[in-house]
Amino acid sequence: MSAVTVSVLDWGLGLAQGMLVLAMALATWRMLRGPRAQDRILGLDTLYLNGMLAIVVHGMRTGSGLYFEAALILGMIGFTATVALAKFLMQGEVVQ
Amino acid sequence: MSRALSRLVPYPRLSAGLTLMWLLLNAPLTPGSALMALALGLLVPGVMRALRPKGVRVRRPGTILRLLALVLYDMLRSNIDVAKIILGLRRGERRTGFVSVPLDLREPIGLSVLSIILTGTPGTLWVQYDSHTGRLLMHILDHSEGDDWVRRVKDRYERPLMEIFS
Amino acid sequence: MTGENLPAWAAWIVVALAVAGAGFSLTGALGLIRLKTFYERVHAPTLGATLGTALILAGSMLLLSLIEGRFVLRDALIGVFISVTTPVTMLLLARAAAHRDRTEKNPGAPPEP
Amino acid sequence: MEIVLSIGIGLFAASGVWLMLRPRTFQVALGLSLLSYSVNLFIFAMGRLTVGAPPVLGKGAEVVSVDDPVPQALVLTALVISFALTALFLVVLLAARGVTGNDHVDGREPHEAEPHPGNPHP
Amino acid sequence: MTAGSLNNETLGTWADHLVILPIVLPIAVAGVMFLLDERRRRLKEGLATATVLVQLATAIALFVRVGTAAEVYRLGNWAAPYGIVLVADRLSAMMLVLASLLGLAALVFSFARWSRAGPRFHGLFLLLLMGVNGAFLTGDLFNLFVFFEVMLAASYGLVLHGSGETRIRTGLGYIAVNLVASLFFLVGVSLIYGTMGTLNMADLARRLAAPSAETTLFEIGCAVLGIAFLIKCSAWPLGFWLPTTYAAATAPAAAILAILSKVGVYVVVRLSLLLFGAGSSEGFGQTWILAAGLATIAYGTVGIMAARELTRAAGYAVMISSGTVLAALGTGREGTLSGALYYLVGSTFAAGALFLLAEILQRGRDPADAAQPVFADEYRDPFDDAGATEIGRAMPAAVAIVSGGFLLCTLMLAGIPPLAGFVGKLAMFSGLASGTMTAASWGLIAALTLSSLGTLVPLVRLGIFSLWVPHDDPPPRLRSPEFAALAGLLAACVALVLWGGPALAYAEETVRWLAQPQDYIRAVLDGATGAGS
Amino acid sequence: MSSNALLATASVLPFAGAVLVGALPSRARNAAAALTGLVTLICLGCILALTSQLSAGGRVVHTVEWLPSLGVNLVLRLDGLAWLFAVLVLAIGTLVVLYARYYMAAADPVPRLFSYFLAFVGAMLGIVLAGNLIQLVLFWELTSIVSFLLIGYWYDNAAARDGARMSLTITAAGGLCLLVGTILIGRIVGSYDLDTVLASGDTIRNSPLYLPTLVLVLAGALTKSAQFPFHIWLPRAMAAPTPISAYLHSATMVKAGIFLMIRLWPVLSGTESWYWIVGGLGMATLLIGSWSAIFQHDLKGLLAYSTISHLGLITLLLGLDSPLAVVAAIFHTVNHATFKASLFMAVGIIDHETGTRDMRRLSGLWRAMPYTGTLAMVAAAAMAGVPLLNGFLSKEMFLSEAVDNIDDHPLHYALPVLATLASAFTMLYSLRFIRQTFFGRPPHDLPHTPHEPVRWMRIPIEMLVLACIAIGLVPNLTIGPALERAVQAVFGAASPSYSLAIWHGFNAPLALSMIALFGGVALYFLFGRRINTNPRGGPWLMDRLDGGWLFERTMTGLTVGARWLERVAGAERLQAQLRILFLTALVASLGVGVIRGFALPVAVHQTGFDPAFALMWIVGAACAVGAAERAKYHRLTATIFVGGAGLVSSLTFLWLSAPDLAVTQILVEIVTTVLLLLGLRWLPKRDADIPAPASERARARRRRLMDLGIAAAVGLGMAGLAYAVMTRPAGDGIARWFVEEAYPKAGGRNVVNVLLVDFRAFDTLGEISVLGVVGLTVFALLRRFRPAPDSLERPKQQHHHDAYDRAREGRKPGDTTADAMLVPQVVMTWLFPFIVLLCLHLFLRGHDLPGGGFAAGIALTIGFTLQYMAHGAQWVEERLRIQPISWIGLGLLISVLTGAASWLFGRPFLTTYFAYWELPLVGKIPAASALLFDLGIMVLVVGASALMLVALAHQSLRRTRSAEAEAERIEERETA
Ligand code: NA
Ligand code: NA
Repeated sequence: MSAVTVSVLDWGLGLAQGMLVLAMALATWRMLRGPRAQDRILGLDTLYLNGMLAIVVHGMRTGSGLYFEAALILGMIGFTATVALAKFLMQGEVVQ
Repeated sequence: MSRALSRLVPYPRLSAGLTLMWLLLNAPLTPGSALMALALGLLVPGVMRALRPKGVRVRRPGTILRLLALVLYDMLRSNIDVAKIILGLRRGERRTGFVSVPLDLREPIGLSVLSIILTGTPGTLWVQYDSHTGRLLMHILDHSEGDDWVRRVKDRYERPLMEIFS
Repeated sequence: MTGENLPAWAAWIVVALAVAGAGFSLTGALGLIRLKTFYERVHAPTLGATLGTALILAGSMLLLSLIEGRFVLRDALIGVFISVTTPVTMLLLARAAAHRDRTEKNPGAPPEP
Repeated sequence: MEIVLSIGIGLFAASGVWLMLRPRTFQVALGLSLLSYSVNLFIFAMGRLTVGAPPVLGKGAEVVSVDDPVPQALVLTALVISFALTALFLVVLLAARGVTGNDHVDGREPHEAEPHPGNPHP
Repeated sequence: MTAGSLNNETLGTWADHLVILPIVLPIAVAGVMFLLDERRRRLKEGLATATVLVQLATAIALFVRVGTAAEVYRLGNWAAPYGIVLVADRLSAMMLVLASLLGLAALVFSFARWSRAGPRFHGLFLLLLMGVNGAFLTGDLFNLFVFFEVMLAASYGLVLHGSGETRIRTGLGYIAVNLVASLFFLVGVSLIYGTMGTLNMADLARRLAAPSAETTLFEIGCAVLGIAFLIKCSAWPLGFWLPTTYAAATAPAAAILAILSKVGVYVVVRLSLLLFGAGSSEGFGQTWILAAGLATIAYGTVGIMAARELTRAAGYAVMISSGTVLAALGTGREGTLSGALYYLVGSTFAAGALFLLAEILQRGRDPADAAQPVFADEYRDPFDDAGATEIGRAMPAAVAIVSGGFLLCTLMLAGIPPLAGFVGKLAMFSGLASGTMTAASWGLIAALTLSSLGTLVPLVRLGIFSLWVPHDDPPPRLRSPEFAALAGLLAACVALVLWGGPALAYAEETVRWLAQPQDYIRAVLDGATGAGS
Repeated sequence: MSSNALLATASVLPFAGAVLVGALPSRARNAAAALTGLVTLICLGCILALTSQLSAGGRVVHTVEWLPSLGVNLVLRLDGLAWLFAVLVLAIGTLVVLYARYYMAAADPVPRLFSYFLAFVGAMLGIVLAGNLIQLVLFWELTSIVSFLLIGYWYDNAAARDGARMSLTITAAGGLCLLVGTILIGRIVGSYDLDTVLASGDTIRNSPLYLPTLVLVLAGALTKSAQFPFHIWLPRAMAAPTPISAYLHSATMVKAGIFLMIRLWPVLSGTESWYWIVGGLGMATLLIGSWSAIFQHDLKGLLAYSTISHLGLITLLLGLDSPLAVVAAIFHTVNHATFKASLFMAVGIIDHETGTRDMRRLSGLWRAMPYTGTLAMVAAAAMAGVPLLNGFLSKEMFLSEAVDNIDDHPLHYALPVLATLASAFTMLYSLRFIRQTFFGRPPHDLPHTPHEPVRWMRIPIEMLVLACIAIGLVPNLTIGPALERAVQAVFGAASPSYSLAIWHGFNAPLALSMIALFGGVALYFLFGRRINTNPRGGPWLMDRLDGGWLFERTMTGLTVGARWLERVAGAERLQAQLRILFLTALVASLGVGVIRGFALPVAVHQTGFDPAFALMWIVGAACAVGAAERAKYHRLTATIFVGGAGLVSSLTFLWLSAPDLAVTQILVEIVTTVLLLLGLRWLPKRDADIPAPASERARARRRRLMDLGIAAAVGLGMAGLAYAVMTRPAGDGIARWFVEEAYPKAGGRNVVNVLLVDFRAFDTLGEISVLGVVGLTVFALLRRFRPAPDSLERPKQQHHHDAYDRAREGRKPGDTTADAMLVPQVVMTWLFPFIVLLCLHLFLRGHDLPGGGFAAGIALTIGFTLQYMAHGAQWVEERLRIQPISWIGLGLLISVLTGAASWLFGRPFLTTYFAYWELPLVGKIPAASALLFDLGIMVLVVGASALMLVALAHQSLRRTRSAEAEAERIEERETA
């Protein structure tokens, strides 16, 4: 049973991680294609989000809580970069 | 007494939130971490005092819970709807476009919550708010089902929010 | 690998939650590709930011709680902060796009509110 | 994994070097960023690769087989330094842009004549 | 309570902490200075001077103490090769004294005006010295990288000090080149770690004594690292940044920067002799170092001959001096190398002095270089109010002093008697002439002779132009701090001649010590000697 | 006084005097002259006092240790030869001082001249007294330098500057050759000591290095003594004040070369090479010098070329392989010094009193200055070799040697002929000098009215002329003993016997002498007038060969060539420099690889392949390549891509067991993006390039192709190296120790953090110093930031917003922005305390779990940044007054003091302390000094990174302020 559980977890979480990385790839596709800057920023934001989720799943796969901070930081302040980009797009400068 | 308390704990909900966050971060619960959590919950809001954000009064916890449930439900539903749209599982024509909603809510925090609800719900997007006219421009991914989005926003979300942040 | 002491049902639930969450995220990302206009596309990643995140975090909390033998709920914090911060980017982006489209007088430009 | 990471390091490095050889200061700044990513990954790779074994000891402090912590520490130091210097470079390029009026790495467009400051003596 | 130190060994006396002082003191004082307002200039000057003086005293004390041993200081009480150790030996002590003296001169010179050309001069200055001292003292390759970065970061600040278009424009290039060099450094160090599994230099040397399977990868690491150092040495073809940058920098900055390329030279000398003297990579890179040295001498000479400005010529002089030591190292002759070390000291003083002189001579010729304030609200421009423009007494007979100083610098750099440049070249020549005369010996003799002439003639031309050809602008003015700095540096050059015997003997003994690295290795790894263990 | 003391006094006193005199005020001409004269007299006294010890080849030697390891000591060595030269230097020197006192104008800063003069005397004595060859070289170069200063004494005058430079260039170059030659002698002999060297003549001559040694030593000697083709500097050196010319360029410095050849004659001569080089060049110089002297119109020029010819004569004598010729050479050196110095002084008087030295303008001066004229005539006669004067004696010896040489070689028949010809030329120009200057029509149209000079100015000439006559009449009583001592010093026991009698009977030399005398007179009367009106300017046959012009052209050519080489072998532009950097690194590593051979890995070490990881790296690759491709025109897009690449690299760290790295990388990535965006605002708009001409485009394409190649090669190299190392098993390195000891010895479970704050905390200290320095530099730079004019304008978006607001009733500019930022502001503000908490969390857990001071500090900075982004700089700074520079200082101090605290316990810097404290209620908590160290890091990181962000963010405010100031200024101007 234990072996099955292990392989279910490993395969299942591996699949989930793979899907998230695929999502990252799709987001990158949007970043590459554009056509406008807003599309690319949206792509980057999606990349960050899915990256964060991939970290969580990686933590699950390894059964370790050591990766939590990385995910939390991405979740909490990861948006700073994309907000700055969006604001730059809107205002032409990040800080007035 | 309450005045002293309010000076000590200027933002009680914030303090509670911070304490909770610390406890979550430093589980399992020990006397040490609890003490630390309390201390930080009391001290950290000091930085907020410096920033002097506009004060806010929050009432009606019941309404809050109801709104929360409603939003969670809406999110779930629209997640599925939008997923269907993306995956091409939904038949029929899809109409997409902008909707202008006249809002009565003026409280910034209330508006923020509303924007988080709308933007956080797949299918609706907060595009632009005009503080002079109080009008909100939204983008709707799919209003082919004929829903009156103006009514929906005002009834489902704005009214409870106005009750909470009055 | 993890899971030596985990009951099989839990493993299945965890995997189901994770795969479902990842599925929603992937769908969202797919939307980024499939949807035609920018304003449509902005909706898509929200799938990942809401339900996708929620499911994965739930799976993570369940798994770690079972492994550690106590409630490990800190992942919920990620969910809270994600749901608060993601909309900020989205609405600023949408606002920027609206402004750009209007000044460039693009056909799909949003009307004045 | 090794082959993937190697190719990745190489691609980052190549992109970084390409950008560093460009004439515009902003390109160079981005190239610098990419190149330092590549170098940081390279340092990291020198400790060989392991998955799921961060060099963080368990509660019992039993000695376990974990990743080589030394390259990690080195990367952290290098990371901070390259961050600082990228920031500095950015500010200098802005200052240069301010005083020269252009964003060429030499402070003047290629077709402009080379200024000869100083004394016009033999 | 559980005490958790590695061991309970303690250091005997305060004197055992001397080794760390040249690093800790500047950084601590810099920290204090950052807390002080910009208007506390007097205090800052006093603090900086006191720091440099203490550092000089420390350096001299170490110079006297080390003898033919290495004083090892284990940071954090962790033994090598795990912890980082500082190693003071003859070579590092000598370089420390050199850095302190040059630093003192540059600092004193800056009192007259340049320290106020931009904010936070003294803090940057002290941190630069700290980086230089650390690079001289450390026994760990990665720690060396860190100190290189400290030194370079501070040098970026000092190059840009005073602002202005030329400085910023050239500063940008300087930074870009050195950032690339730093990346090479990292790649080299990490390759060495990846193949040898250690970062401590002595440990590395010991491991190299055993035959190694990974010689190729390790040596590629060394090659990349070597490129990084040669960039810092400004060896041809990697050093084109140097003359431009140093010419653009303010005089005291340029003067203190003269030590920077010597740090690169120091490291090349140190590592070559430590790692490649024997063992599986014996003689690695020696030919290339010789070639690079010769090419650098040649290019530096060409550059001096082509120079239109004195500052640029001084920059090329720095280059020649680096090239000379490299070439001497490349010949693999102890006598030549000891002559080169002696020469290095003198030529560094002279190049520093020349930068200072050049500024005095060119001062006021190019008003565009004086930075203009843009926003008066944020700071007071020091050159704005006429009353406080220059500090110190104006020296009488400024022209005579400047001319004399210029002549001494020229003779020193060209290696013409009677100054230390001559003695250094003489020592190198006699090193080359003893034993078999190879093509390399002839080549280096020819290169040094031609470069002497190639330095003398253009410097004389530039000097004649600056000092003899009548100009419209007012004659150079010299403030007492400026005079003191110049006089100090030139006096050092003269002292090197007067006490040439002991100085050369020191250099010879140093090279003997470096060529027999077993004692160094034992001191670092086994605590064989040295008070810091 | 002991003999050593006397010798030391004579050596040191001139230099001490030079310093003393140099310090005199510039008007103190009497004091300066008196002091100088005194010094030379004392030195002369010292030397004369030692005379008695030199009899029968005796010498005085005094050694001072200097550079023992090089075999270089200061050896003062006085023998007969040195005595003769020293006396010559000092005696003539004393006379020159007296002369110069009256010659120099009142406006001249005379102390400077006398100071140089004394330095020169010292250097010259240093040469002649040197008992060590290196010491000789040292003073040799010193004479070059001091003579440079003396020639350039009147540096306002371009001719003085040029002459000084030329003489220094040539003589210093010769000196350098001499140095190398000396080194070679040292190598052959094994010593630089003069006595040892002089005893090793055969060793030297038989050495394979003899020829290079000879050539190098002669290069020194011949340049100094102005031998062809190096003679060109001497006429130019006449720009010096005449007393200096008299002294340096006739009597002393040029004789240094002669002295050296005499000194080394015993060891270097006696070979074919010596004969042909020295003799040949001497002969050439003799002929060219005397021939050129004929055509000079400037009196000093005439004397200069005459000097050249006499130096050639002496050199020729030395070249002849005969001891008697050497005796003649020594003798003629003395004679030439006396008559030439007096002639120069006479010419100086003429120049001084008439204002010109042009023989074509001068005439009939006899009338005005008969006394000076007489003196000059005697001296000129001596120069011409007229009997009963000293010049005659030495010339007789010369001619006799020329005749004696005949039997050696058929070619040697030429020697007497050429010698006679040169002597005839000498007669010719001497006659021309005297006749055209002192005789003929009365002087007219001269700048001054000529008259006799002051009495004191004539005394030196009188003394010298007296010497000419005395030596000429009674050589054995005057020069005899001195010459004998000098010859003894050179040859020792092998000294030749010679006779100094005036009359040797009718013989071939006398005949040749008479032919020369009368031939010279005849030539003058045949050609004298034509020389005056010589239309070609220079000497016949040689007017095309202008050495000075050639020299200047060479110098200019060298400079131009050097500039060309500097450009060709160097790189001015940054791109080229960076290209070279990368190429060199490539070549170096490839070179090592090729030489050492790439070994295949012993056992391939692989980690399990994960397709997701590969897919993630496809993302990374796309981002990197995308950034590279977009960065030129789409900077925002490229920034986005760099962000993506950073995320991938951070995820890679995480995947491969480095959570600390991942956290730090993410944080740094965020801050970097914000910084880049803050900067992007100030860069110029970048649309497509202006179309360039086709050739330019092709070149650009080639360059891009090359860059692509370099980039690809570097990437390939990095990838290959990384792969090679990763797939080899890790050896037995230091890593294991850290893992084992982190907890037991340093009390931390997060080994990486323990490394950072304990084992390798010193690195971290350096790292934060870098951060602090960079913060300060950024601050300093931005305080003087000056936006480019075209970026001064606010971004167009904001103009649009304001226009929109102005167009609508009830809205004011800024409202649109405020509306857009309404929601973000609320979120970002309320997030701030949570970020602070996150920061504390990261900080406190660092020692045991991923996190640490750096991550915490950056997180806090991001919190600040969010506030700035939400509300703008002004709003934030009204509320939060962060003083980043103080934070930097504080952080540094905390870290350093924590490290230094271990001193109190007698332990090395940065020794950490850790313990577990039992607190009531709370339980066991770890207390490690490393935490305090980490606190310092955090504080500094916050300070430095906030400083960078805030300083950049402030630029927008500044722009407004400067615009306001500009508006104010315009307003003021309009109201005024
Ligand atoms: Na939405
Ligand atoms: Na690793």
